[in-house]
Amino acid sequence: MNQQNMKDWLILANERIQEQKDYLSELDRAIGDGDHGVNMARGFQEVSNKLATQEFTDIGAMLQQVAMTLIGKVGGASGPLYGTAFLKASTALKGKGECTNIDLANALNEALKGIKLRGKAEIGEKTMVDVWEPVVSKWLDNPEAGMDELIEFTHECMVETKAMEAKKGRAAYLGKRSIGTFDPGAVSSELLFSSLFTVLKGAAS
Amino acid sequence: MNQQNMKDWLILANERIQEQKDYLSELDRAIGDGDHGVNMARGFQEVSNKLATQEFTDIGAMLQQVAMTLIGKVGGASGPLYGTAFLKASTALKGKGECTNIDLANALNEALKGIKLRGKAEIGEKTMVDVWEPVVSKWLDNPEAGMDELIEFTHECMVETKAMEAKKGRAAYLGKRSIGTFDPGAVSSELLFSSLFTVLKGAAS
Amino acid sequence: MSVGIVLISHSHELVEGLRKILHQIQPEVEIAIAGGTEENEIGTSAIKIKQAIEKADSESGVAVLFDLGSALLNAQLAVELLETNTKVAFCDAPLVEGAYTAVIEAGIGSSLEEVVKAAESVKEVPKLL
Amino acid sequence: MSVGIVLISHSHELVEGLRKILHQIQPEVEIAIAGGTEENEIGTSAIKIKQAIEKADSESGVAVLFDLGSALLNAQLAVELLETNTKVAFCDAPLVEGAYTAVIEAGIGSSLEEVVKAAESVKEVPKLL
Ligand SMILES: Nc1ncnc2c1ncn2[C@@H]1O[C@H](COP(=O)(O)OP(=O)(O)O)[C@@H](O)[C@H]1O
Ligand SMILES: Nc1ncnc2c1ncn2[C@@H]1O[C@H](COP(=O)(O)OP(=O)(O)O)[C@@H](O)[C@H]1O
Ligand SMILES: [Mg+2]
Ligand SMILES: [Mg+2]
Ligand SMILES: [Mg+2]
Ligand SMILES: [Mg+2]
Repeated sequence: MNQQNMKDWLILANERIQEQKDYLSELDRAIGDGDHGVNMARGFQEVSNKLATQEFTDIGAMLQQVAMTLIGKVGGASGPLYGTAFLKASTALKGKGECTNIDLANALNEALKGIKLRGKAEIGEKTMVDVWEPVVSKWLDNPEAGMDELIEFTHECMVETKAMEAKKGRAAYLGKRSIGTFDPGAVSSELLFSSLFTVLKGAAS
Repeated sequence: MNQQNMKDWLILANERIQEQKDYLSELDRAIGDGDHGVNMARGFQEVSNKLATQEFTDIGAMLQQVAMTLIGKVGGASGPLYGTAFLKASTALKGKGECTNIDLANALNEALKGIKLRGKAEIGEKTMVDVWEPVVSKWLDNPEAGMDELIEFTHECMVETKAMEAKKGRAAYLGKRSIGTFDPGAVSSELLFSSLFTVLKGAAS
Repeated sequence: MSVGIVLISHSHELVEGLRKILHQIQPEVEIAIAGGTEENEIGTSAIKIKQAIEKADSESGVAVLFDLGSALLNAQLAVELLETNTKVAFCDAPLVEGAYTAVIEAGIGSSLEEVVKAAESVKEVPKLL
Repeated sequence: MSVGIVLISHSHELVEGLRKILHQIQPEVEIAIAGGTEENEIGTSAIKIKQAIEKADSESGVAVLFDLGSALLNAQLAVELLETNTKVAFCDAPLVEGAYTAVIEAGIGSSLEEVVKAAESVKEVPKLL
């Protein structure tokens, strides 16, 4: 993956988030405060704008800019979580002009650790971690996994959050009443990962 | 005491409060939030304005107007306390064109009960109750007591609050550090009572 | 109709901001505010509180949250001044955190007692993870 | 110098109002606020929080109070982003009630630990008499 692929990823992710903005907010309305779509759309639009106008020395520097933009713009709990994730990934890829899929999977694993450290969530607590942890693990375990398979798997992980009871974040206030809806952060994480795998698939072919 | 005496009392009380406005706030700055002078000055100025422009059927009705004005205008804890006091006194004097000193002492005793019910303070907790309770008791016990003696006694009661530790109201947050200042509400209560006794002295002579 | 919520503070801005946060989470619960004196200075007003209770009034009752002790005095006086026989309950709960939970609880149609209990329970929830 | 206080809320108005109440009680304590997103919408911002901590910074440290859980995430991130080595302590305390007590405690020159402890102790104080 080179700088252009990375840019393509984030621009595609932004497009999907803009498309799904209302859906994300609707999910968050059911178990949170209804702003996840607005938060993500605001943050990623700004990321997309920055990427369109700025040059970066390396992919680490690019991801650092993404992190700071998300930290500054997102507003909700997802801001410091995604912000921390991209900050950790940027550190892992510091100084690299490009990287292998294994490098990237490792960087995303650092990002996952950052999310868990920041939010103290474990798997099964109905958060974005329920997408991040299994997807990154699967990719790390099998770096040669096909992109379609990863996209499929990511979707399944997201779907599983529906049956979960929220234990972290705002939705936790609802207790058992949080069961029955996809977690908004899990859905936005699916958008991020499926955009990534889509771009990697194109880059490989 | 007739309507005019009552009006004279409240107008004199307002004048004294306006004079002592900064002093009351200064005392409150030491053990509270520094607004007691402003609160009392605002409330009693409005009382004075209302009395200057309105006619009342009886002294009960006049005191009810005083109560509602204090409730609406004072703002601090002293607002509902003095407001409740005047409300209770107005009920006790309802329909009366004038009243004896004993009637008034009884009405002020109802007012005292209202203050205690509202604020849950007992004697010795460094509040306005430390002036109200002994002064009203003394007057009730001895309705023929001289006005100068009552004025003197009221002052002594106020002075005693200096050595007390606050147990109610904002000053209670300071614990032992509240010792060493007169309680602002005790001082404003002294102004009220000494104005009353001054007016009664003039009315009797 | 869901339980109404009344928010009392010595500052008008404070409860205005709080109401906006709560409205985002649960736009269907009636939230009335009484912040500051009649002139919107720092303080509280029994008259304003009375009006807020009347505004939030519903058959299910009104849960009242306040910032500091002196607001309680005015709130209790306000209840005595009410001409209606609204069910009013005071929450022994932190204003912001209690209101957040109260609004969620009211939003699912819980009773006044349940809303108050939910608000009061937040004291036991640690805020630091 | 007394301990500085940082107030974080999802609403800019909320902490603006709270600061005014506190300033009236104790004008000498440094109180910095971080309310809302960068656009002053409902939310929090690690950048704003970082700036508030820098503003309230004193040799005695900074006590941080916040409204809801997601503010804490941004606050912790803000501390990691700090370039200074300010002593920062988070209070497990209700925002409004804790801040009131914290400001009084800071005003008498107490240490950061004492200020945090005072703020946290308000949970045990009943609000209803
Ligand atoms: N402690 C946490 N750990 C991991 N993820 C979390 C945590 N808290 C919230 N989230 C994620 O953030 C999402 C909500 O984000 P958002 O709506 O933007 O923030 P907020 O809840 O502050 O409004 C949730 O759906 C969940 O996936
Ligand atoms: N619970 C109470 N019972 C009796 N008097 C009280 C009580 N709380 C406060 N006070 C009186 O009110 C005075 C403070 O009034 P004020 O400064 O106007 O109100 P606030 O404390 O709300 O700013 C105190 O000095 C005390 O005499
Ligand atoms: Mg949300
Ligand atoms: Mg939000
Ligand atoms: Mg005061
Ligand atoms: Mg006051």
